Amino acid sequence: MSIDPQERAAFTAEVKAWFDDNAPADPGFLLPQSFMEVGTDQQFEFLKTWQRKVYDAGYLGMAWPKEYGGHSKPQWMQDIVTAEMTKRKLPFMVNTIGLNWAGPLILNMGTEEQKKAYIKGILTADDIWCQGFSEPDHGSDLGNAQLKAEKDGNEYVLNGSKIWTSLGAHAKYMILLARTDQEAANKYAGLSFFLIPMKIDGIDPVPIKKMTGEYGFCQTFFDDARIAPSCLIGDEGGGWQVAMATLAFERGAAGGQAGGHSMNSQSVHEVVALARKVKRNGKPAIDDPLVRQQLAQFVIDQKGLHLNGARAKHKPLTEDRPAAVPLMGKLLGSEFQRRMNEFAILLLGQNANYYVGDEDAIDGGLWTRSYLNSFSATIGGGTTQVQKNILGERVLGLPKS
Amino acid sequence: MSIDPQERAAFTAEVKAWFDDNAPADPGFLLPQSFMEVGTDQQFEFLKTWQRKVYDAGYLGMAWPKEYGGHSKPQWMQDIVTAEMTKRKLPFMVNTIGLNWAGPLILNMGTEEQKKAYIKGILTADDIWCQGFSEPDHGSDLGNAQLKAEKDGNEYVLNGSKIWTSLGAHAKYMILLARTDQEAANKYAGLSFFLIPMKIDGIDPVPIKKMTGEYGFCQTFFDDARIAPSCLIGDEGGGWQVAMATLAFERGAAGGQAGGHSMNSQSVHEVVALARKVKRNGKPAIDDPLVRQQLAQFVIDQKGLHLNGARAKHKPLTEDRPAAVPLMGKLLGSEFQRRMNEFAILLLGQNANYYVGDEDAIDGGLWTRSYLNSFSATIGGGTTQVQKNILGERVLGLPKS
Amino acid sequence: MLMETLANRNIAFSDEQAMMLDAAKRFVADKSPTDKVRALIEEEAGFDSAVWAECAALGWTGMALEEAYGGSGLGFGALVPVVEQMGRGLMATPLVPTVLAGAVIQLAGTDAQKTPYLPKIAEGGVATLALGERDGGWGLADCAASVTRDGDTVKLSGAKVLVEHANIADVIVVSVTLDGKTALVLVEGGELGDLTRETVIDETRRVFRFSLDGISVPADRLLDPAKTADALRFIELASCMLCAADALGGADSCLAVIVEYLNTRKQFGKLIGAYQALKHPAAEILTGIEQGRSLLYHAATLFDEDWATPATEIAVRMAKAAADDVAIFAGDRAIQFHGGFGFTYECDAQLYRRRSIWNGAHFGDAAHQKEKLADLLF
Amino acid sequence: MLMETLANRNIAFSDEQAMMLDAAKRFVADKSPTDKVRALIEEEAGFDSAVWAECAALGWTGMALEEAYGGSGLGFGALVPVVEQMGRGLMATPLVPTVLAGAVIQLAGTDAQKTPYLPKIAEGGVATLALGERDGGWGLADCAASVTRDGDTVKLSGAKVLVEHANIADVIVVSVTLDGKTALVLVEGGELGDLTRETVIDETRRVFRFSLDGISVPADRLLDPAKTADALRFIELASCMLCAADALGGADSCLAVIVEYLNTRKQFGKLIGAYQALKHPAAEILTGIEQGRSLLYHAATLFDEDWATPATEIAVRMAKAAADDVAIFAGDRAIQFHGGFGFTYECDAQLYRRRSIWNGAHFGDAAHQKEKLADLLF
Repeated sequence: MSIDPQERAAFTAEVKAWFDDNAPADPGFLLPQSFMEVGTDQQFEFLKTWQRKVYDAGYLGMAWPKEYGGHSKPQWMQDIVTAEMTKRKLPFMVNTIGLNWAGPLILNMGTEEQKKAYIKGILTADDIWCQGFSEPDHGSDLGNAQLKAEKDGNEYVLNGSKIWTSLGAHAKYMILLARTDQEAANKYAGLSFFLIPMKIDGIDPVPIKKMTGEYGFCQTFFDDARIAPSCLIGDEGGGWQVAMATLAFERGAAGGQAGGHSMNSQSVHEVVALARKVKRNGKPAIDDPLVRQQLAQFVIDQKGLHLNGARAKHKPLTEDRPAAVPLMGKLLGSEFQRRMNEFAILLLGQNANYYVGDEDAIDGGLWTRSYLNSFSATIGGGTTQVQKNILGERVLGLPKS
Repeated sequence: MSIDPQERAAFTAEVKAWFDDNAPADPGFLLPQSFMEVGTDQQFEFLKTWQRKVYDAGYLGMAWPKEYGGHSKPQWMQDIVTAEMTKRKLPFMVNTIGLNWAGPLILNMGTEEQKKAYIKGILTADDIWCQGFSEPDHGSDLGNAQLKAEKDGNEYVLNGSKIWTSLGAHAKYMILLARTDQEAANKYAGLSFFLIPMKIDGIDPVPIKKMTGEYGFCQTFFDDARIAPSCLIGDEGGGWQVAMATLAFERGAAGGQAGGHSMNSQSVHEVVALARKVKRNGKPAIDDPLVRQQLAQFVIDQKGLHLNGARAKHKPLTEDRPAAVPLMGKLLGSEFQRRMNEFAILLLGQNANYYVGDEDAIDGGLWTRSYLNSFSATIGGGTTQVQKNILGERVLGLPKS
Repeated sequence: MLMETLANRNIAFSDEQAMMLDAAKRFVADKSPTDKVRALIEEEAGFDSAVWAECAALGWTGMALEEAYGGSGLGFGALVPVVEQMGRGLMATPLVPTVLAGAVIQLAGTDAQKTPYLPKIAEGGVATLALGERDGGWGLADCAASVTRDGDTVKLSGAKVLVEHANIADVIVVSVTLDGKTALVLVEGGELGDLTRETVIDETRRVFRFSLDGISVPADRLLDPAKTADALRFIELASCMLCAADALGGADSCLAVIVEYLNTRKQFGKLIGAYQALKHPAAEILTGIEQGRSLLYHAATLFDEDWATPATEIAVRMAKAAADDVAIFAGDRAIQFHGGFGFTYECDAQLYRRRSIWNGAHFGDAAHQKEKLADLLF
Repeated sequence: MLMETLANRNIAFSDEQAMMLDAAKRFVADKSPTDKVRALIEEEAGFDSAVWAECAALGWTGMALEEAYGGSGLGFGALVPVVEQMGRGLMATPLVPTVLAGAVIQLAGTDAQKTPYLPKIAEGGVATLALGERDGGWGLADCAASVTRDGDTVKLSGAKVLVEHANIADVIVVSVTLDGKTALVLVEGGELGDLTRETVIDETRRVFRFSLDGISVPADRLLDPAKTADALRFIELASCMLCAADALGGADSCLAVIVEYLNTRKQFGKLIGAYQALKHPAAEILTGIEQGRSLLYHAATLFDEDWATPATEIAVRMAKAAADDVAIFAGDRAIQFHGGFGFTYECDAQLYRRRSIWNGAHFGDAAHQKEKLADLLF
């Protein structure tokens, strides 16, 4: 795909100008860094307004079809917008599940009615989506989902519970993995995938207090909640395939298709800035050889993470183990964030005692909160330990644990 | 046991004086640091002569009975001698298996004939002992030993092989764990323990070249070797119990009973001395903050190792987990040596390229050799990985892997 | 110093200390179960004053005080097993700041100062230290807060932060600069102005900042200037030792929480404790705690022989470094190994991880201790 | 510099390079199976001259040389995949010192120097660098060896160590001090006196020390003094990059050796690869290699854009640091995971661990690279 450089430059300039003018001011409270961390209505409303503003400017869902609410523009334009938002660390697009999971899924597999019903609301953030995959007793074992969807007359009746439903209390819809067949030949074959409304009787999202002291997730209880058969997407019994496809959207070509970044992770340059600001033994921490050594390592780690994707574009450079780079990104990225934020806490010295809410907390307590939140990625979506199994087994061919 | 301080002081002075006068001079070649590393006849003869000299001076087997070759003196005297040898890093007592395993076993469980036949030769180093426990296919799984000892008329016939027989080529005797009953109810019940001669037909110790490039172990092949029934110690079928008792001698109260230290491990102060001697960025390595930090950690580690035993003497300080300190010593000590020697290699800088035998190798190449040899302890006697299982299962009560 | 350090394997532990350890273990288990800890977090006071009175009755506040002042003269090191148990139970009391303040007044106070304050402490009055400053590192000297003489009084100015239990302390030992040197001055609770409760990572703590501006106290509230350097050094070492005790106690119950979960939770059909990816780090936490306790009780032994020697400083810093390292590791792994549950406030893992941040950030983290050790040893 | 560094994600890899990589992979697999590596260790020459001739025929010795001198002008970075494959196969050849010497002569030599030496190198003549000194660190300046002018000749004195293949080199680039500055001078193989073969940890190497005393060469053998600083910098960065390539190749086959054993060996009734205590470190080695390769090919890309920029230095040092770390870890774990067999000379684990010591100890270990990186970045 060749893009006219002039057109590209002109569009980039336009985007930069728009963000120069429209980037939101500091709201005066510590914003969340991802959709999993939205703990207050104040944060939610701020983020929703911001997504709407970006959409209204024509900068979200640019490559999605016009007839459903998109703009039918080329993907490269959206990518420029997304990159600019990421670079500026602007607030993320709060309807993350909608934009990255539900939306691509519906556009890919949904009926015309579903596309018409759901896509625009995803983009405008009027219709917030959440996901119902994990269950309390089967953390890393997604295929073992036990929430029941039993046929009763013309409806499915849902019973059980889902956990880690981010934005559960704000969501209008959920993508749900549920068990329609208790006796299926294997655990995967009994699963089906649904697009369900949240605001109906028998569905109750209960906020979970995170170890950060904030909210952001729910446990969602289902007690004889009844949904229409049209909520099914894909075949009954084909839910595992739909779920895997949905996860693949996030990682694959469709990932970020809708645009708008979904997370503001810490970058090593921010830790370096912190090390310049704080002192160790009376001198800027950045002058401490131990700190320098560790920071250099983090630069190497972050650079390596970024370069893996660039290398993977050259087939001869990954052909020995083509699955390695795609399968290791989550492990390395999440552990990198955990370790780097943990180190940042040490840089704070005595000030590490202060936490979010204290006027003396450096950067508002961001570093400690980021460290604690970093576990959402080292645990969620398959723990670090499971990721290492996957690499050992699928990439290296070692026997199952 | 109260010892007269004056008597103790007088004896200590006598010992110091003797070692001042008799400590062997540098032989001009790099000595091994344990009996597992004796690679040349030159090294062996030097060590044997040294053990004999210590014995002749009355400083070995001091607490063992006079009638078998000992000196029937109090154990505290032997302990003073041993401590002095260790402190001076004098060459170790080469007949290590005899002094620490076979000797205590024979004194504890042997017949009068066996005591008369074996003990004195152990002390004089005239009769070198080796051990036949591990087998090539069952590294960490001692109870699974498969070497056969089959009754044939009045004799046992041995077939199979043992591995890691240190000093195998020099040994006159071996303590052997062999399978006398193929059909026993469980794998342990089929094992018996023997004291066997090495210099008979059908026993062939073949030296194994170690990754250091040196020798020190054999694989010992048994091909219809015939031994007398009097070689049995303990009951037929009771070999596992005898083996466990033998291992316990080494660790327990009888350990070091015979005296003479058996290994010259590296101490952190020697690494500190190395760091003073070598340069990093043109300055003594000891001035480098990263080196200092790491060395401080090693001091903490070594100190902790030493203090664990001192703490274990106070029951209230270990009563929550009394098995922890005894079970973790091997793991921590062996990994400490590996890590510290590995770090020492880094300290060598460009000179790390030189190895034992090169005139420019710092300390004769000791550090790299020590690092490589350190794996004998992280692997032998239950690998580090097995040790962690043991701690997790036996001390913490976690389920089996 | 290195060879002496390596040679010294002294750990003394008397029957009396063993009884104290045992009593503390039972007391803390009884009075500070986790649900109680969580309930106290929600309360403004942050601790249970009835339990605190019992602590005093058990003699803990007076352990390091001389008998003349109502103490038992057992020595400061004797507090180690008590504080270790409190760490185990995440128990909130004003014990640590109180005994530190008491010991400092005993060390560097005049008789006129000891007589009123120390017996009160022995009886369970709360005392504390005001050392922290807004821009402060871990060094106790070079305070921006200061006093100036004004006849028979001294006028304080500046501000102090991270002062535990300042709201209820009878007496506060405040570090200030006087004529270019660091001084310690006693301020009574009633003399303080407004206090602001600080939001700290360890929610079991009650910590305050306040301004010193406008406070004047009699000049004889200054601790003996000749003994101030000693007192500051004592504070640093004694605090490090008690931080290490608290951290190791916390790490120990954190390990218990991990083991409990690993023996309960199943994934992919097996108890998760059977997986070496969890079992082996648990074993590493175990060995870290065990080594740490050996170093800690060695430090306590040397501290009671003579707290002021370099050997004691070395032993204390080793214990602090080892304790911080294992407490941080244990807390971090506890969160991870609890999976999704570990991510919730409800899981106890966070309590231990937060406490390990607190202990690490007080009086120098592990890297800082190792730097100091290197200077002492090499 | 930090922001620029983080933003640059450039990896270029041409079809030509891909072909070269593929050819090298097959060639090395064919010519350097492990039994061949072990057989060569026992031989005095240490490498197979027929294989070396084939390397030259494949164009490897001329890849970084201009076409005018018989090279292909592909650029120095193009050597990276070749050297990586050689590391994989633990292949012994004089390639690395030869191409380094060639590139240095091309960079800082006069026409009169390039003309005789470079075409020979392109054809497979051996060249090498004599940089090491007995008391030497990793810095290439400040040589104790020196030259003094004596009319049209220069007289050398001092000694050099760790010179690869000095016994067969046609030409040796020797670092010396001249008038207080570092200079590079060309010495021909026939001009050397006695050579002593050194005993080095990586037994696949052939390395020598020799005295320079008594050697005189024409003064026009000095490389251009105006370009010497550049040449030294080039040597350091190019060497680091090739060390990284070799180390990563070695780590990669070390991982293959580990995986092979973990899929073969049983203990306690299970294939040992099923144990997470072995599987997870294997996965960590994998990710270390993968990240390292990304950094390496980025470095190679920048090197061929302009080797002399700070961005290239940063990229090269990152690759070297990452490569050393993973190669050391892989070799160390390979020994451990092979159990008793790992302790034997027969097990290939030691070959990789020894090589990782060599690579680490050349031109600065990982910690040294990170120090330099910090200075460049922060």
